[in-house]
Amino acid sequence: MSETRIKGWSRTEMAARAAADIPEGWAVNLGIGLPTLIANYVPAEREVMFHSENGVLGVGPAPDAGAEDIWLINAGKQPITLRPGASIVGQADSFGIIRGGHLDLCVLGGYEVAANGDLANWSTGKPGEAPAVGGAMDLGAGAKRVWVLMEHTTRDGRPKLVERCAYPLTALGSVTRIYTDLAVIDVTKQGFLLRDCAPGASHADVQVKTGATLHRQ
Amino acid sequence: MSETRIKGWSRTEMAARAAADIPEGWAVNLGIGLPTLIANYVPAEREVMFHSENGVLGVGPAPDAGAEDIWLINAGKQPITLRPGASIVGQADSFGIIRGGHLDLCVLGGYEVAANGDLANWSTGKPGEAPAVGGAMDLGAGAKRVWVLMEHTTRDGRPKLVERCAYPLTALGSVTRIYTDLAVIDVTKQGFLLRDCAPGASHADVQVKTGATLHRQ
Amino acid sequence: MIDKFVPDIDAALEGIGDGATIMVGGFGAVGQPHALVDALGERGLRDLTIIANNAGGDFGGLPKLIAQGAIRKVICSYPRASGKTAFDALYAQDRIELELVPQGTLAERIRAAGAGIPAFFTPTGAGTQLAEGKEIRIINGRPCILETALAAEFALIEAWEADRWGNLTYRRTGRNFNPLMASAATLTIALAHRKRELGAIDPDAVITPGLFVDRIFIAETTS
Amino acid sequence: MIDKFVPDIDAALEGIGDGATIMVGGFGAVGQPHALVDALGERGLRDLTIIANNAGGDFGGLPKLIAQGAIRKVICSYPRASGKTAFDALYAQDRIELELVPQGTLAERIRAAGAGIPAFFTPTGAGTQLAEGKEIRIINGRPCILETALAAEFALIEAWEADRWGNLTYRRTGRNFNPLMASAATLTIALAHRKRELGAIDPDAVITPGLFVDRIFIAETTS
Repeated sequence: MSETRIKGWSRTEMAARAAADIPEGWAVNLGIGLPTLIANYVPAEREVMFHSENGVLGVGPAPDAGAEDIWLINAGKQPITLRPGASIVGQADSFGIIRGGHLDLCVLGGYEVAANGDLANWSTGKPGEAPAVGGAMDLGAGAKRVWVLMEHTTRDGRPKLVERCAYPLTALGSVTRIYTDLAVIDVTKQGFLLRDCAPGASHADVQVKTGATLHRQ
Repeated sequence: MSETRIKGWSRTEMAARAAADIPEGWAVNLGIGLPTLIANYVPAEREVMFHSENGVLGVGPAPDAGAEDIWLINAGKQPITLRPGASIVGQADSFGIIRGGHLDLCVLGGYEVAANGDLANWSTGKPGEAPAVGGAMDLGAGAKRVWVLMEHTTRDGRPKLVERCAYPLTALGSVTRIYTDLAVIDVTKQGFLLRDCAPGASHADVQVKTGATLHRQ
Repeated sequence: MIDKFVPDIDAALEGIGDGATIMVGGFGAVGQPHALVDALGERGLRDLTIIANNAGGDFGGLPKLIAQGAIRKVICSYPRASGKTAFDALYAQDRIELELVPQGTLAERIRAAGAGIPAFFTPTGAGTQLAEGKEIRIINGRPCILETALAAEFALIEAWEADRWGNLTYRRTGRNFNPLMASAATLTIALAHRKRELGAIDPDAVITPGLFVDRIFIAETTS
Repeated sequence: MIDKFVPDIDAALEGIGDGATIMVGGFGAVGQPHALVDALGERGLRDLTIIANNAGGDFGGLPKLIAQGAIRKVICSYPRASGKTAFDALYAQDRIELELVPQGTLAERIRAAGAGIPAFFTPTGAGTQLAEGKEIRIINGRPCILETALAAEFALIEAWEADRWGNLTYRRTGRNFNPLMASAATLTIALAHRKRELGAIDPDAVITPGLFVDRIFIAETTS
């Protein structure tokens, strides 16, 4: 296998790739950070109900500078707008939406995803550093589908798709799809299943950077 | 003891007697039937927040004939009005108010009350007849104080204040006071405690119609 | 474009068949979607399980459906009404099942189903006949009963305003069980009285967010 | 006449002493009653237990109270913020306790306290470190954790409108934990931005019914 340097998808391309797979009508929660970018690539005419766990259904685009409403933020504490059709609920109802399986999808960032769908994305377990979980465990356990949007490997090249998570778990067996800079991978009963590769990347290229068997369709 | 015929309080007098003991500011649920009359004897200027378990806090007086709002009923399915300051909640929140101990008082009807505060007011256990419980068990278990407003004896003269309830229980040890046609009785750790008698009735008169020891102050 | 409005009651009720488990909103007659329930009655269905607060009454809707013999089982808090009802007659003949649930427990079980809480402890009913056969645990010195979430395949609810995303408001005591049931059914069908443009309902005033609602039938009423 | 308005912040905070358990509303800075929290910080209190969603941040209010050393323990879902915070520093020195709770479980535990549900099962967190030491039960084939109600002596919350009975509305994402906390504290103290005559808030629009609220301080704001 030749060691060609594969460029892979950029962060915005990853977000756009995931956005393309979200059909109209879904209720979708986008995690803090990279997943938040997805909203930028869902055109307004394809109506998706974006949920924010602090009690919003119907998050709209970011406000113009100077037009922020101090009463409107998302889970990442960034200013937001509401789109027509938006609604506000309290925190128990917002997590009732999550835990009750009413979200068609949530897209989270990840430290590691295991071949059985286990997700680790909340703690690196560093001693002396306060852990913080937010809504990650509720989202991981509650949404109908959990997609993860993350780089395929760590900065020092270790796989983030693994046989078994080493980091503390967020949720058990809940991830159904992973979008990375290199590939789109489903998590099936058989394990990781390659669905799509970044331009120039082959199954073998992706397998070598993946810590578990990567099945082919 | 002379067998004088004691007239006792009328139903409206019983309701008025209980109403006199409700201080301003309390949140109060009045059970279906006799207890509902109590609201008529709380003057509007003594502000009491009447709760109805179908989701109202701030029930006002009955509407004039012809002025009923089809969207406004109480737990007895009678038309009601709202007073200024009223609020509407859904059924889970309404019973959260009840079960969460936020009602200062509920006043219920009763078949029997035991000396330990047990209440029986929902079923006579008649076979072939469908039982119906409504909110009685929630109210009996949830309110800060449970008062019972009922006749002192059954139509055939048997005591309704008893050592131990014979009818199926509604709630355990929750009744704190009883208003009957003959007396006002507290339920204490020692059992029934006579607080007030109807005009012409003595402790002995009330004791003879009571199925457990009636302590004196 | 998301558009949950349906043109007629047939489209609203599509897919409800024999043996279905159906929640029906309302407290007595108020907040019960009579037109939906009446239309359901015309379908000659059998063996339905109904989850509702009441089963008796002298109005149409649910009492009529019971009289039509469509219902195998009722899960409710108050099957009786003043005067004899169709439910009473069937019950006396052992032709209808009853699961009696304290009203607050009924509401909380439905809410739990909607909120993904599979079971909870409640002090309501502890020490009574309705606790028989249930797990009891003393918590903070008080006996409590373990109760489980109560879901349904369908919910028929009544709302006041609706927009095409399914956002709903309710009117006064018509709210009652309706928002809970909207959250606890696989398919939620709302009868609403006012059709609103998307964005016309203040986001703070929405009681049921649109994601809970699948179909909306606008009733032709002037009330 | 019921009148829950208080003339100043001192009257609002009366009775809060060392060692108190206090819920503070808000998600980040939004919906947090900064003026109440700041005034609490001026009292030189010690050993407080704070229940709130966040503990970090670069605004006043709770982060400032933490920096003042008033707090012994925080129960929250997200103590961190971008950049180092006073909480981080105290935590690294083992000078502040943390009970970390998943956000939905935190909300549900507070709601449970307000609604008289002593404990409930949830799938959230099953199989994770945050489930360690907790009772696990398989329900409908899924491992669930038993979680208990979380109450407090005091709640400091932020509302939008208030009337003298204590009825409250909230504004947009300022709602968050505030209505839950109002229901779960022995004494609830609200900072509100708009004083309304009794009856001026539509009964259908009230989010927190007055019986949950004990004191209301009207903030002098123009926002």
